[in-house]
Amino acid sequence: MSTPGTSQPASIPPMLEMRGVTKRFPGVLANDRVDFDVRPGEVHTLLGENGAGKSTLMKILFGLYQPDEGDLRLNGVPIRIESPTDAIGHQIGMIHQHFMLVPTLTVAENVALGLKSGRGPLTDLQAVSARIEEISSSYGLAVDPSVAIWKLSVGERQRVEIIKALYRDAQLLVLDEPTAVLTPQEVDDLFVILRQMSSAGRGLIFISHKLHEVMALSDRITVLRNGRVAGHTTPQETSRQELAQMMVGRAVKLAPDKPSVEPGADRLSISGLTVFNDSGSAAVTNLDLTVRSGEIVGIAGVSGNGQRELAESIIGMRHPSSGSIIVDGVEVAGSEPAESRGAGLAYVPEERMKDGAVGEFTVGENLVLVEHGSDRFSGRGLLRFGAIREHCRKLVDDYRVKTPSIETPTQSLSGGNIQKIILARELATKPTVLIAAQPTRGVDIGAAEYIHEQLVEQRSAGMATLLISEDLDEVFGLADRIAVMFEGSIMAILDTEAATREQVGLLMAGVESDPAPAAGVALDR
Amino acid sequence: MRRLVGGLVPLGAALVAFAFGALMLLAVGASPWDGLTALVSGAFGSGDRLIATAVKATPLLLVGAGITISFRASVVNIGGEGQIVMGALLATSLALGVPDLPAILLVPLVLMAGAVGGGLWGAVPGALKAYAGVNEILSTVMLNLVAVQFMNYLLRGPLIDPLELETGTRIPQTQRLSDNAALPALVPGTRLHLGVLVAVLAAFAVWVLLWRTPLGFRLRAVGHNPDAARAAGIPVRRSVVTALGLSGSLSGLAGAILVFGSEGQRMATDGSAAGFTGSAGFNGIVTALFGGLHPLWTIPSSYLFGGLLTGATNLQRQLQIPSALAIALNGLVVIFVVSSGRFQARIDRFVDGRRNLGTALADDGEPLAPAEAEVDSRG
Amino acid sequence: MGSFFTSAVLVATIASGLRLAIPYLLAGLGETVGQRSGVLNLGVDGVMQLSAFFAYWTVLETGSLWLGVGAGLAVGTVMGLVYGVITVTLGATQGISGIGIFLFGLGFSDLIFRRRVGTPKPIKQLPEVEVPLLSDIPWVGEALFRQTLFGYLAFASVPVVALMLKHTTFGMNIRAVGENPQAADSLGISVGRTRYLAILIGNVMAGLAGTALVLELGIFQQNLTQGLGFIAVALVYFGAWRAPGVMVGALLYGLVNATVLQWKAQGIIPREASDLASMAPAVLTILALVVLAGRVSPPAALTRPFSRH
Amino acid sequence: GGSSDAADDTAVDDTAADDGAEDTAAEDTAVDDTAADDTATDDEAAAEDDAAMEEDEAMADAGPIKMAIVAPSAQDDLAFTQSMIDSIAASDAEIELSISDGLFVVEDAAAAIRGYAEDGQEVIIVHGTQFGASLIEIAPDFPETTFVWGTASDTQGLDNVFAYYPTAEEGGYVNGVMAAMLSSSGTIGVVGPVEAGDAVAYINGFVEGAEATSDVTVAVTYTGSFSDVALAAEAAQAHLTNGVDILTGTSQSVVGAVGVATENDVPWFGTQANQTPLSPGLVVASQVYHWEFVLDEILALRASGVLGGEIFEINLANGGLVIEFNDGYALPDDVRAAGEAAIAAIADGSIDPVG
Ligand SMILES: Nc1ncnc2c1ncn2[C@@H]1O[C@H](COP(=O)(O)OP(=O)(O)OP(=O)(O)O)[C@@H](O)[C@H]1O
Ligand SMILES: Nc1ncnc2c1ncn2[C@@H]1O[C@H](COP(=O)(O)OP(=O)(O)OP(=O)(O)O)[C@@H](O)[C@H]1O
Ligand SMILES: [Mg+2]
Ligand SMILES: [Mg+2]
Repeated sequence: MSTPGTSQPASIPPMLEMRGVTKRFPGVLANDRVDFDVRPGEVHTLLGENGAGKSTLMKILFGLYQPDEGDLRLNGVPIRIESPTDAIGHQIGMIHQHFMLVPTLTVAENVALGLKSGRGPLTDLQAVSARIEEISSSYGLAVDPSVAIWKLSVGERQRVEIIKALYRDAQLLVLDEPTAVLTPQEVDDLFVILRQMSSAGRGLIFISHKLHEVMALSDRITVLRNGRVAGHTTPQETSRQELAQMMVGRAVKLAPDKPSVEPGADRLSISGLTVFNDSGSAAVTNLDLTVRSGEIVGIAGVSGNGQRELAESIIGMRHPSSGSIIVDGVEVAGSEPAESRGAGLAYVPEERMKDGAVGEFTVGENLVLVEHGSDRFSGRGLLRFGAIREHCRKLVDDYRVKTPSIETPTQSLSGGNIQKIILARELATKPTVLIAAQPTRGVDIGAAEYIHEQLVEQRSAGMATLLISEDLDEVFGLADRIAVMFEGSIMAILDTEAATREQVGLLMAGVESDPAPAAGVALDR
Repeated sequence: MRRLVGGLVPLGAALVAFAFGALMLLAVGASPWDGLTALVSGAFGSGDRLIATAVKATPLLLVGAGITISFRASVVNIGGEGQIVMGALLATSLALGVPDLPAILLVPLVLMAGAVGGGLWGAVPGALKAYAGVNEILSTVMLNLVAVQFMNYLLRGPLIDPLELETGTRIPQTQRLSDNAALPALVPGTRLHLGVLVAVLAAFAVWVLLWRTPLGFRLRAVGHNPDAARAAGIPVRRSVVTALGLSGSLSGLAGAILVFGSEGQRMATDGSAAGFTGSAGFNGIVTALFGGLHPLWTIPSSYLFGGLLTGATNLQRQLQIPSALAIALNGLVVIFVVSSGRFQARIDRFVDGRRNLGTALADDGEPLAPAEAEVDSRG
Repeated sequence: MGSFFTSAVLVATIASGLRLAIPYLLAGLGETVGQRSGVLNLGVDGVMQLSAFFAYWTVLETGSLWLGVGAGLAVGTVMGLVYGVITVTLGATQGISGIGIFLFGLGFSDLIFRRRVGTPKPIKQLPEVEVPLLSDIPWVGEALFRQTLFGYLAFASVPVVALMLKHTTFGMNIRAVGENPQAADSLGISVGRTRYLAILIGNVMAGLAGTALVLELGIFQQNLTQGLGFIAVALVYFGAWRAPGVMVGALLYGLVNATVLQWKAQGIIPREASDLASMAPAVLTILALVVLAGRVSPPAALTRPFSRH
Repeated sequence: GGSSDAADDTAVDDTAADDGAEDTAAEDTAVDDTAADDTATDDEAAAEDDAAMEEDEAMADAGPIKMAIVAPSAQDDLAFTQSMIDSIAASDAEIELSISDGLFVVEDAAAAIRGYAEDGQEVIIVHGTQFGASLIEIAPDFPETTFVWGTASDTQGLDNVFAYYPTAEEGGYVNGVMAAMLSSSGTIGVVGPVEAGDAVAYINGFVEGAEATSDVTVAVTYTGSFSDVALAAEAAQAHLTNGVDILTGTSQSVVGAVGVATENDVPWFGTQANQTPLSPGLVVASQVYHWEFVLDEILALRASGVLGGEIFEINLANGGLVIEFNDGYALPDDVRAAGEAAIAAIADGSIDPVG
């Protein structure tokens, strides 16, 4: 079936056809009569907002979910894919949004998983390793087969995922947001590999939110919105603007209006900070940074460059090995979150369901998660339900949280609303310094706009904000200064007014820039 | 609606377990119907039986209420046996030390000593988990063994009844403890003693603690999501110690009640923990589970299991069926109730779906379906 | 009366420690396999009691040791299937289901024993098998190479389990399923089937442990194991989920126990301190756990039921 | 019953209690209770009142006597509990017996005792010293019921409680004498459970007898458990390591130790029940408790209206303790003769088994 790729893929019959696929989850119609096909040798992009149903459609293709309605054809033959084994048997490969790797196993073992061994019941890792070397040299995917996965960087892990698919000779390969965790350089490298694969006649399904990538890589584009196909198009026929509109379903608003605020005193001063990650290597090295009252400092960077460890060490979730973190004159390095918060910090964590909210708790309980023990909400050993209820109702109103009631279990709300709850709770503590990590990731556009407005408003009220985001639009739209983080260090701190995306992009990739526009280049301290 | 269904599923599971119990009766050559009659009449057949069941249920309820605290905080406590023993030992020592205090002082004091003894013995694995990362399943199992040997040591040595030494019988038991420490009868002339009331009040107190106090709020937050709780400024480690400590203190209270509410009014050992506790430390887990890990539902649940135990004694008296049947039946109930979680979840989803999310009810203290009560027991 | 540090006494104490270690080792290795696949089984003790009883009963009725071993294996297999249904198919909470299995095993074995056998009649014991030549090596031979079949089986299982986990496809699948079942699933490995098999291995080995215990003693009594199965589970944590580590734990437990008994027999431990001395194995295990904790982490998916949704 | 031949000469009279009523009962085996003597007169008065009623009732239902036993271990444990069950079976009386065994939890035993009393059982045998504390609470609530408590040497001042105990040291002594003669290594091992009750008595007697016979060392280990079979086995093994060539022990846990003895071809001395079935070739002799004549006596007393208040001892002299030799073991004649001599000497009082 490996028809060689041509410049006119439209003339070739599709290798995969999905017709009228519908998938329901309790309370959600994740896919609604979706039609989708892939021809050999093409890159067909699935585009859509968070929760549009992209992953669900692909999990159906891979046999992880069964569709409620609709059918699948492979090379014109109707098929049922009951399990990943079926999918692999049909030479379908999938690189999941969250890597499907076993961290304690080696690269070779991960690749060998699920395959027949040439040595009967024993594993045949030597043969596997040899074949891995072959594949990696022909595609330029350098990786050591004998190393355990947990020791690898994110980029390397992704290479392992691709090798896994190639090893199984996948003719149809799904890549669910493969670029989310890569540097621009790594993205370029990946695209080279992907093109090489498609020109060998493989069909690729590419999933991304990033419009410039979609425009650069795709042969065809299908846009999903709320589980439905919002349109089919090609890069030649469309523009980024149009795609955005198709995704969201309405005209997209630009960055919020930002009144000019004169920054005040230093509120957060970090110096000489070194922090280790879970696997024991330095994630943040000797970092200096200052955030002033009435200022938003944006940390730009590809994820995995120490942003998480930086945020966690400021709030106290992770204890730095050296350095100082001063919040309004109080040293908080090495403190627990309770103490750091006492000094005036608040925290919107990157992973909202892991670090931000207790899913099983009600909306109300999450809204007072930080302050439930204060005199306002408890007395004589008991919670003051009257005061709590009043407070929560007000926050729900103020932040326009869409919830049936404050008694609703939080996990049944959409991501955007959960994020609003966290933000409302954090801002209600009247912090002097806010650490906001990826505050709008996975949040619908409406909620994101609202969250941005709130951050700007607090800035006017004198709060110091450290905004950590991978979304350059967000950073450029909100931050007064941009600190670019790469491999645990700040490459440079730029005045937003004077900075350009190209400059920031290069810094994110670790490329030292020429001394850029004077204003903010100097590192603080 | 969900509550109703939520209650029916474990009940159905228990019925299936009892059907297996009937099979076991057949297997040992007894009539299931006679067995059931003997069981039920032995448990609930008369006023005295009802009271005996209440007395038997008391340690189960206390341990079970304690278990709800620790499990809600996602800490597994299999150390009930040891905590009961240590609570009883401290209470006993106190009663031996100050036997002449008036009852009005001594009774509350021995109960408190029980709670303190059990609480400390629970706090140890709590601290080991929180500060040294030692898995609490293991440490509680090991501490049970240590507590038993400690009890044997004390009851054979320092605390042994001097009369036992004198007569040379050396039964490892204390002397009869001060009457001032005896738990007074609630209804004069019956065995229904103060301990039963204390246990019921304790269950209510646990409910208040978990859903009406900031401490309980923190414990539940830690139980559901320790990362989010910590990030919000809740001291997770201290909460783990507190949860196990409180859980242990209720078991310890049960230990004191076993001593001072018993007819013998003394502590004795046959060398094993079960000889003193009657396995209440394990059976309390069963009752808590059957009560949906909710302290108030644990009250009827303990009463039912207490009935199973008193009924089993009757079964043995009347039909000569070893009371081991009750232990096996307990095991089956646990297995079936826990296994029914998936059906429960399916039913819940069905019910939720029909309610269309909008009217979601999340009242405080909804019993946890066993499947939701998944406890992280990793190291 | 000889002192403890004579060669004969030392050798005998070590031999006794090895013998005591056998059930811990068999059960612990089985539990290791199960836990590596992500399934905790706290019911080991119950399975041991059931298999011990049925092995005993079979030997009593038939007079055949082999049939007894077969009965023990059969009980382990049945309980493995039962536990698989409970924890894999029905996805029930593992810790608690294990307690249920324990209570059932404790109660049911006692019930049937009392009703069907009653008097603890002795049965044939397993003969010791001497390894020719090796058993004649002074000291070492006596301690190591005069054991029952179960002794050899238990110690031989250590490398077998270790190599199985490390070098076979099945072992690799077990590790994958215990660490990241989603990943294994996405590669077409059946998480359910792998876990079923691992549980089966675990329960069969628990069954062997119970059988070994009862055939070594030649007699059955109510609660024969006295909580041995719980300690075996603890030794898995102690051994950091690795077969050699579990062996070290089992040996430690057995040897400390044997030493305490030996010292009691010789009066080295005064009778008053006898109970305190009996705490030694448990206390040592806790101390070891404190030292070891945090160094290794358990299989990431341990106790987590798997489902695609 | 085994009482007739030994009944005449074994009464150990209590100096304090010598009322006429007691005498009727005490003519054979009753031992009066020192602890109970201050209340003796009151008790007697009450007992006599009851006696009148009891006699009527006894006439009214002439069917089998309803008897129940509450015991800590299994009814066929080849040890403590079985000794009583066997004795009941051997009794002359027509008995309808209910058994609650394996009640090692005192609370559960108490519940069973009370339950039987409520069920209307006439005689309840409370077969465990540790149940005494509960008995004091229960017995007064059921004045019509006879409670029989053992092993115990006092009735706790209750007039519906009989007590019984074995002088287990006697059989221990005899076994010790024979063991010392059989031992060629000069060391003998004892596997004890918990250092309490008749276990201590037996073991102390054994040590006494052995040491009085020859220059042997007796090593005693208490495992700390009545029930841990594996531990008892390993304790026996530890003894063997130290050169022990004869073993004995007591409690239901010794079945494990007997196994070790069998495996190593080491002779075993039993107590409580006849343990020959455990090792038909190696059990030399067992001290067996024959409670049946105590039971017959108690039933007779009850029929005559005496519901309790007396204490019975079984010993070698009154035939309650019997050394049962195992014909399957080739015991040298001189050893057997020494054993028989010790029995006779203890029975006539010329040897004191506790030294
Ligand atoms: N297993 C599930 N159970 C219930 N709802 C689910 C499940 N998986 C997905 N959903 C819901 O289905 C919808 C579609 O989710 P899906 O993961 O397909 O979106 P997506 O387009 O991949 O989003 P993202 O860009 O965040 O990856 C969402 O509303 C999601 O909440
Ligand atoms: N059981 C569930 N109930 C409700 N929402 C769910 C459930 N499972 C997953 N979701 C939501 O559906 C979305 C997609 O879930 P899915 O399992 O498809 O993950 P994914 O697409 O691989 O990753 P991501 O969550 O980053 O999109 C997530 O936002 C998740 O929060
Ligand atoms: Mg997705
Ligand atoms: Mg998704």
